[in-house]
Amino acid sequence: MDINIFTVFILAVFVGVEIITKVPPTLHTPLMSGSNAISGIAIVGAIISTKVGGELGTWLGFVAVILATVNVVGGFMVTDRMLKMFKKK
Amino acid sequence: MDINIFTVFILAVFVGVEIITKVPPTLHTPLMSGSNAISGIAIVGAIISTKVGGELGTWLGFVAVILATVNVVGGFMVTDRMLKMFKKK
Amino acid sequence: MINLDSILYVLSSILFIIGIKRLSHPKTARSGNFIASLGMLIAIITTLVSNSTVNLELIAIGIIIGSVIGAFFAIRVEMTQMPQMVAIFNGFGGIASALIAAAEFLNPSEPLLSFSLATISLSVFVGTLTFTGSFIAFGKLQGFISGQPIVFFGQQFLNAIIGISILGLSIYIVLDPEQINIFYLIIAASAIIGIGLTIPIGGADMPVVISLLNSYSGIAASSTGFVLNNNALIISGALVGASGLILTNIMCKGMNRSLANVIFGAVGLEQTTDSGSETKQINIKSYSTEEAAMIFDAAEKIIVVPGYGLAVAQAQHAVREVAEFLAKNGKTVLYAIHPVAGRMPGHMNVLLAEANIPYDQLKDLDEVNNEFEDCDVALVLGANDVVNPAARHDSSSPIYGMPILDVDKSRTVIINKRTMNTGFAGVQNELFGYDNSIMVFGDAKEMLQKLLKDLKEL
Amino acid sequence: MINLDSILYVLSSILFIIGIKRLSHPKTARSGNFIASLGMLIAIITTLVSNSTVNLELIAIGIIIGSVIGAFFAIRVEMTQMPQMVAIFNGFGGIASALIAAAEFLNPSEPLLSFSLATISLSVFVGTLTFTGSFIAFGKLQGFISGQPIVFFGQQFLNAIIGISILGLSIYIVLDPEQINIFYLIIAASAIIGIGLTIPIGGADMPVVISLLNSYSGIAASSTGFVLNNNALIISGALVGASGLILTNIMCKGMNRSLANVIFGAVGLEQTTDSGSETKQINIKSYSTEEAAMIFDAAEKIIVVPGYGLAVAQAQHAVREVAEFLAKNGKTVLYAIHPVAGRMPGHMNVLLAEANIPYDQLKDLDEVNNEFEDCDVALVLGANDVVNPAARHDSSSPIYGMPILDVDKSRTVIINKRTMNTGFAGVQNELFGYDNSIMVFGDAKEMLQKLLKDLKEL
Amino acid sequence: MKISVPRESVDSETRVAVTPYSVSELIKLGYEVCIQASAGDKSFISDDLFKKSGAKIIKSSAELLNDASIILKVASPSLDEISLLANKSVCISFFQPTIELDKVSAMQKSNITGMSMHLVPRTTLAQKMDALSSQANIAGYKAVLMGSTHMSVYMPLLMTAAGTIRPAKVLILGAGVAGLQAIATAKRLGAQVEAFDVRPEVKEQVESLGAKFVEVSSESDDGVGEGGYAKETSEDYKQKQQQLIKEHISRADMVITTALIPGRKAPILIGKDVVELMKPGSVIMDLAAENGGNCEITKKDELIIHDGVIIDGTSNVAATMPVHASELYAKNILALVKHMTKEKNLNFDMNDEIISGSTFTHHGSITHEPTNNIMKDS
Amino acid sequence: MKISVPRESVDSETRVAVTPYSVSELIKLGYEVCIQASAGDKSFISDDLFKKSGAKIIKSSAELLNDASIILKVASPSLDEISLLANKSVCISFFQPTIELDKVSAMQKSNITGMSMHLVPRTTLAQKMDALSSQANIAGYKAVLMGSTHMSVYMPLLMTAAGTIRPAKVLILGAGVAGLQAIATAKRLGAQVEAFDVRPEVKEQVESLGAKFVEVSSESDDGVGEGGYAKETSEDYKQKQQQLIKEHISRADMVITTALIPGRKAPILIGKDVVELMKPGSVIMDLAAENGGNCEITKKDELIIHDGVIIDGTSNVAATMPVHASELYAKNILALVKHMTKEKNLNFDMNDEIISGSTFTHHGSITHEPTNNIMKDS
Ligand SMILES: NC(=O)c1ccc[n+]([C@@H]2O[C@H](COP(=O)([O-])OP(=O)(O)OC[C@H]3O[C@@H](n4cnc5c(N)ncnc54)[C@H](OP(=O)(O)O)[C@@H]3O)[C@@H](O)[C@H]2O)c1
Ligand SMILES: NC(=O)c1ccc[n+]([C@@H]2O[C@H](COP(=O)([O-])OP(=O)(O)OC[C@H]3O[C@@H](n4cnc5c(N)ncnc54)[C@H](OP(=O)(O)O)[C@@H]3O)[C@@H](O)[C@H]2O)c1
Ligand SMILES: NC(=O)c1ccc[n+]([C@@H]2O[C@H](COP(=O)([O-])OP(=O)(O)OC[C@H]3O[C@@H](n4cnc5c(N)ncnc54)[C@H](O)[C@@H]3O)[C@@H](O)[C@H]2O)c1
Ligand SMILES: NC(=O)c1ccc[n+]([C@@H]2O[C@H](COP(=O)([O-])OP(=O)(O)OC[C@H]3O[C@@H](n4cnc5c(N)ncnc54)[C@H](O)[C@@H]3O)[C@@H](O)[C@H]2O)c1
Repeated sequence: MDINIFTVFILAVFVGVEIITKVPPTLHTPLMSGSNAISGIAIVGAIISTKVGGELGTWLGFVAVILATVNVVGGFMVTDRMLKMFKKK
Repeated sequence: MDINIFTVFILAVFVGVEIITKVPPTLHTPLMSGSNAISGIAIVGAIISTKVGGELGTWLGFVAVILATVNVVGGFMVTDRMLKMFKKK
Repeated sequence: MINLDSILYVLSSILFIIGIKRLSHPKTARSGNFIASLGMLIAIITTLVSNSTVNLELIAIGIIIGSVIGAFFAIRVEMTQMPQMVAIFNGFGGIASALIAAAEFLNPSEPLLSFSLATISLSVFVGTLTFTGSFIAFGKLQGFISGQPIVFFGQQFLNAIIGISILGLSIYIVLDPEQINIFYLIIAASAIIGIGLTIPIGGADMPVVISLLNSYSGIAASSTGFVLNNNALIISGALVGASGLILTNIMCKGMNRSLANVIFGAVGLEQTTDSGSETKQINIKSYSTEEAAMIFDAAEKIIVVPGYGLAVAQAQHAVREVAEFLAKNGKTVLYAIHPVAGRMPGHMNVLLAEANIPYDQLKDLDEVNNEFEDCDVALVLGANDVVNPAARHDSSSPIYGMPILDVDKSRTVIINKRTMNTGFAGVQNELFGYDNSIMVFGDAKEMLQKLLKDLKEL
Repeated sequence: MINLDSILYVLSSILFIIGIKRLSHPKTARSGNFIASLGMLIAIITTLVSNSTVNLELIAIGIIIGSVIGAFFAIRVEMTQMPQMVAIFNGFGGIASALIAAAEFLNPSEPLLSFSLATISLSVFVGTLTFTGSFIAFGKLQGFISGQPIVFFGQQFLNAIIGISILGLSIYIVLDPEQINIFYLIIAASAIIGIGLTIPIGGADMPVVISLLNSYSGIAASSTGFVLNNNALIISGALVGASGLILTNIMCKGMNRSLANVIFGAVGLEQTTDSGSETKQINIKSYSTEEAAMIFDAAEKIIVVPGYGLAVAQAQHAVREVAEFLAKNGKTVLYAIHPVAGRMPGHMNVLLAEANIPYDQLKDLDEVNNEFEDCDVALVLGANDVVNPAARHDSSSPIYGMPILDVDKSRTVIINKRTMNTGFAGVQNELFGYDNSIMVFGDAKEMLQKLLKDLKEL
Repeated sequence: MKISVPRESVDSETRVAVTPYSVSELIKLGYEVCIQASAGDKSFISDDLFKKSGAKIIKSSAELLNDASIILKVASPSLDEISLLANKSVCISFFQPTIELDKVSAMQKSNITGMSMHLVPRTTLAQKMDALSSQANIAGYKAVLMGSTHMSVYMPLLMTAAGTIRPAKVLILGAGVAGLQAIATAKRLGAQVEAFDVRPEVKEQVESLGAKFVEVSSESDDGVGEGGYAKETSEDYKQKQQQLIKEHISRADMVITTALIPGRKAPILIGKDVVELMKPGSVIMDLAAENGGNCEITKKDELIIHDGVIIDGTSNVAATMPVHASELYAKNILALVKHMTKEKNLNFDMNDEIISGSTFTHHGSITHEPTNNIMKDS
Repeated sequence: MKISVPRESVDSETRVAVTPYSVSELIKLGYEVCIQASAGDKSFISDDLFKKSGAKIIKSSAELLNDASIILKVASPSLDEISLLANKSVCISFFQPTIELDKVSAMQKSNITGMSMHLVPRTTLAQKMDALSSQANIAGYKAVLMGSTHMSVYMPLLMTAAGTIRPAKVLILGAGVAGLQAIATAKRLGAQVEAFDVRPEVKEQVESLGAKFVEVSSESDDGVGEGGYAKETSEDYKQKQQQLIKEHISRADMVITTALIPGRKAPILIGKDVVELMKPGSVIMDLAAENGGNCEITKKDELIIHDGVIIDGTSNVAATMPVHASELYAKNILALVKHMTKEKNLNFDMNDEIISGSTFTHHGSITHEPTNNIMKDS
């Protein structure tokens, strides 16, 4: 493994830590939900793993794609619904 | 150039942007001075460039080492003095 | 030299960063969510384009199925059930990471190095834990499982044992990757620990747990990124992992608990304070001003009930400042003046007049008592006897028969006093133990000043 | 696989991040500076150890010389001269980057790729610009050069021309690296533009400029990092570049100016407002409440001078809140009551009593007038005639002979009123144009509320 | 059942025991209400207004009283009035049974139930009927206004073109209901207010109104005997306290004394010698004048100037604010009558704490212990 | 040079033109100060105190006045006093030259320089000498206290066990110095205060004290004639205004009128009919009683009850607060004398705006135009 990949990780952690300072309580849930959708980035891995040689790997990848997609699509949509409601009020 | 080096740069910029949110006016100058000392990191480059083959490069590197050291040493010391004064008050 | 897909991955990471940042400000939140989803789209397209050997058909089917399921639930779920929905989605994300790592383990594209094996174990462990934990959270919120904390003797010890076992098994796997059974054992143990860590936590704390699990799923994604040597996964996973942890911390602080308290379970039990009185013990909930501020934030109609304690604290100006701030934010604020509040006739009038509180905001008992029913928050400041419901129904009470302010009829009653001591009449006040009552202890002036600060920081 | 020096570089970057973060909080600032210097030490040692072929002797000599010079100046410089010292240090840092890039260009360790050539040009450009710009800043602050903005016709145009030429020359160099003269031309042009961008800026704005140049030297270091393919330089440079820009922005906001305004020169001219009066024109300085808040932050003794405008604004409670906040922060706060302030005898007393301001803080003219001399800030709120120095010396003034509050004797006078209109006596007030006077326009109540907010946010 | 309200016979009594509002409420309770002609005049309530609210206006006292079940009054009934009252009737007024012994005997003999608003127990439930509080509150408020009218100086701090006026110093002795309201009112006017009371728990209440409580501070302990054995003897402490109060009195521009204990002689808080220490032009408002005064020099219902000090002995201060005084008193009385009424009928239950507590004669016997004791002694 | 201060001859005048402080200052200016025995008594300043400050106490008026260069008084000098004054002496007091024509003549004939505190120009520089302001301020303050003592209701809002007391409504007519201070004082006591004045610029000042300014709101324009030609005739507007004020008066618990213009008959602001609209028990404090009163019924220095409304015509309200009234007046006088003094000598410079403005007779001629005009007319 390249050292830079590690550097990248560390810096990303710092960005993650610094990025959030104050969040009004009303936004706690939407923010959680939104970043949950982002954690659906696993879909990228899922897509890649469908190419993994064996059958088993491919099928696992397939299931992972479905689940990750649920996470991504559902996550962003639910977040948007929450925030819409928020606006109305 | 590796893409990761570029990623690293981008992430570092983000960290730099996020790291500072609110600074009380009294700390403006010390913070500026302190981060100026950090920009003396050029000393690392200066050290490396003393090994650059030719005479000219080495001498340029030597001058760079001196100047960067002034920046680093002077910078940190002056910052500390400012902050000490700050404390007393 | 610089390949396009890497740049696009970095771009999507940047969009995630911007998205999360905007999500944490009310005005920009919706656009933040949109930007983040854009980042996701870019990441997916980049992956599809740059990995020519993937099974496109299968992926298309998977994405369609996933999208339909995700969209269906996202649209149909009721507002009140959103937290559990998020929990489920999060569980899916976590298990997806675990599956990818498993796939890589079971069908490695190239011989696995120790480092990869270690990260695979981590992915599987965290991903599975997230999955089961999220489902317990979902169950608790949805009512499938009791919302009460499930606690038993030696629970923490058991969790520790399982955790250590997983560590041991992971080391084993790294050293001997052929032991598939061990691998399955890791999965099973991770699933169990996910459950074990979640069940002791009460329903009220679930949002914090979900946030924590969300952070975990980020970690899972990031470690999967190490397995696949993919920057997009590493950065985004790290982002979510780190920011999720911070958010969890903020949420904990909002509830005046430490993160450790949540992680290591057995929280969520309501604080029980000895009333110090002879007869009855009442269970009270003690809140911080931050929490109180949040309750005010959600309220529309607020009735302030001043009592002798407000005068003792000389908090008349402080209460005006708070009330003015709330009114400026569009809330209705009234003052309910009990005829014998304080220690002399008209004590509260003198006090509030000094702070220049307009006469038309002051309501006497008759005017105000049926206002409590549609009142969101009754803020009782250093009053005690005049809001004691025993006066209405407990004929043995020395204050039985005195007309009181019916604060208990409002949605939430926030009571500020310094201690659990009694008032002038020397009787304990059962109101403090009511379900809709919340105590905020402290000197009235100091408490109001803190409250104002917290209200402004919301 | 993972080499130690890279880890150490990352470690030093982390220390820099922590250092900067701590530097931005008063309590942790000193430790932050220490942590950052530790990071620097680690980076230097790592470099020395991992680059076995460097000229250790030369480096040792260089470091010793540099340390002595740096330490000497750091210790000997007077407190008031620190900003210019920082400017010089910063210039040295910038030129060091430029020299390194130049060394790489003149004696490349391996054949230079276009990318390297581009980054070398960038390093040289930014580094040199920082150097000359910093020296101009130093000169202005030290008084070697006039602190007045030096502006001439077509200045911006000239700067643009030079900038574009540098870009052109850089492209030329990338395409044809053999053209050493072009390289020298870039250096010369960069030096000139550094001067060109700095001279039009007034002495008062120099801190902002230094902060900006500091950010530039970070960029120079970072691009040098790309030249040398060194993570430590890239990360730290980017950090300083980005955070420096943010700091510059914060400083600009504090002075109510935009960054563009500073970068593109010709700022620093004092705002001139037409007094609207018949005879004299007075130049006033109009400040925001944020700036006023900073002035209060540095003050120890504050005298509040209320006038009729305070009553009109009904700002009695607001002024008490501000005064209480200041007093809580350890400052001395007094109220100076002029005998005829307001529109009836005792008007101010009635007003301030309503806000419960303790009698012992109210001083009448005789008691307070010699207090102004050692007063840091006199805060004049909606008073006008009673602080008009013309009453002391201008025998033609209709108020000549009336005793006034000598607010002009205090270090700074902050005057709040809504407009430049006159007071009861209908005469313009020369105080507003005094050097130590600052106007903060707006309704007294609103202004005080904003001020309180800003004070709390400091 | 008939409730009768005679015109007050004492000339200085401006109050009346009912108002149009309370009349209509009493009627709702099932009573017939009769009011003597011009009973409300001094409280600016005309007979017409009473009539409109449903009362019957009766001219003659005899006609009014002889068949009344309940008689409502402010001041205690005169012997003449008592002689007109019917057997078993209930008469409610401000009555001081331990002092007005002859009237007690008369009522006892005529088998009249005598109730006094002075005796209403000060329990939570009885607060509505606490006429002592409602009237003392007026007294405290009004005392400040009257006193400040007597004063030859401003109350508040004023900084004017003709010089700075220092705020007046007002000292309140006795911080019961009247004292607390006096504190609040003097504070409102901008004076520097201090107060003292023998009950130490009152300190917090005084401070809750923003005034200073006068007390021997531990700093003034002379510094001697710090070893622990210095705990002051109670006598020593009291003397110091006396001294301290004397000092504060002599510096005050106005002193308001409120230590009035119904049925007993008021304690002397300000001796003649202390009055003579005071500045000429300063004022003493003695709210205990009714029972002899807290100041040695006070004469009931007289304005005395002694050595330049103005001493106001107005005894019935509440009566100077008849509209609100009557309104509040009538509400107190109404609450008491309501309490004694069950299903449109008088339910005089001597087991009830409030009723028995307020009663001093009932069924021909004296039910008030202290009065009984005094009667026996004499 | 000798400054003499006679004892005030008007019995109700409690003030005195000097205080021990001002005496010592006058002496510093180079004057000899003589004070008639017991001149300060009513302001609680004993002859002893005056003596200590350096004044000479003189018993006989003749001895005091016949060689005095400056005579300081509060009320205008009586004809007897004038007859005792020396040629060319300067006499300062509250003098209404347009009304007290006989005294003006006497002074003119005796070649006495007459100065009136009423005439001190209201310029910035003269603020220190502005006795009108310092005394009007007391009047405004005291009027509220006296009025509230007359009132039979509370001023503030009070929510008590015996019911809620609504705050009193106080209306101030004329918001000059006295009116503004009255507003402030009534506000302090917790009343709902409204004010009216003919000068529109006063609105801001009234509001700066937290009170409401009574004015015809544009909303009450009946809605007719919105086309633009609806601009109300001044007459129409005035009538509406009159009507509005009438309504406000009839609702008020206390009205304080302050439209007193020195030297002229006070305008009638409250007619008899309007008084009769008022609630019984309400109060009118007429601060213009001196010059006839702003209320039609007012009688100078009498307390009248008309149709249940109490009308207080106390004319010299400032005199009811002698200590501070004298202190402030003495400071005003001192400032004026200081202004007229140069190098320890009287420097009567008729080119000085303040001096000439305040003077009505000088060197045997009448220097006050309005007085001159009236003299000529009669
Ligand atoms: N209005 C009258 O005329 C009058 C006259 C005499 C008696 N009373 C009686 O007084 C009572 C009045 O009722 P109330 O509800 O106003 O008062 P209360 O029942 O006496 O209760 C006051 C409460 O305020 C709290 N407190 C005291 N200081 C405080 C501070 N600095 N900050 C926050 N809280 C503080 C006390 O609790 P902690 O100690 O725990 O803080 C206390 O329980 C009634 O029982 C009434 O009958 C009234
Ligand atoms: N005290 C007395 O007895 C008495 C009586 C009569 C006259 N006077 C005279 O009144 C004057 C008193 O002096 P002063 O300095 O108190 O008042 P001033 O000279 O009248 O000045 C008041 C200033 O307040 C400003 N202002 C008005 N409303 C404001 C608001 N809402 N927020 C902020 N500023 C506001 C006005 O400027 P903008 O309009 O620009 O905001 C005005 O210049 C003297 O000339 C005195 O002689 C006094
Ligand atoms: N239960 C209730 O709700 C209720 C209602 C009204 C009053 N109260 C209480 O009743 C008590 C008496 O009130 P009150 O107004 O009738 O009092 P009061 O008129 O009987 O006496 C006035 C005050 O004078 C004080 N005093 C007596 N002798 C004194 C001395 N020598 N020096 C100084 N002070 C002296 C007393 O302590 C009292 O505070 C108070 O505690 C009051 O709070 C209770
Ligand atoms: N230069 C100074 O510093 C200074 C000092 C004191 C007073 N003044 C000014 O002098 C002016 C007069 O003050 P004053 O107290 O002597 O006033 P005043 O006693 O002469 O009159 C009192 C008020 O009554 C008002 N008034 C007259 N007729 C009225 C009517 N028909 N209806 C309603 N209101 C009526 C007047 O406008 C005035 O405001 C004020 O503007 C005051 O601010 C200035």
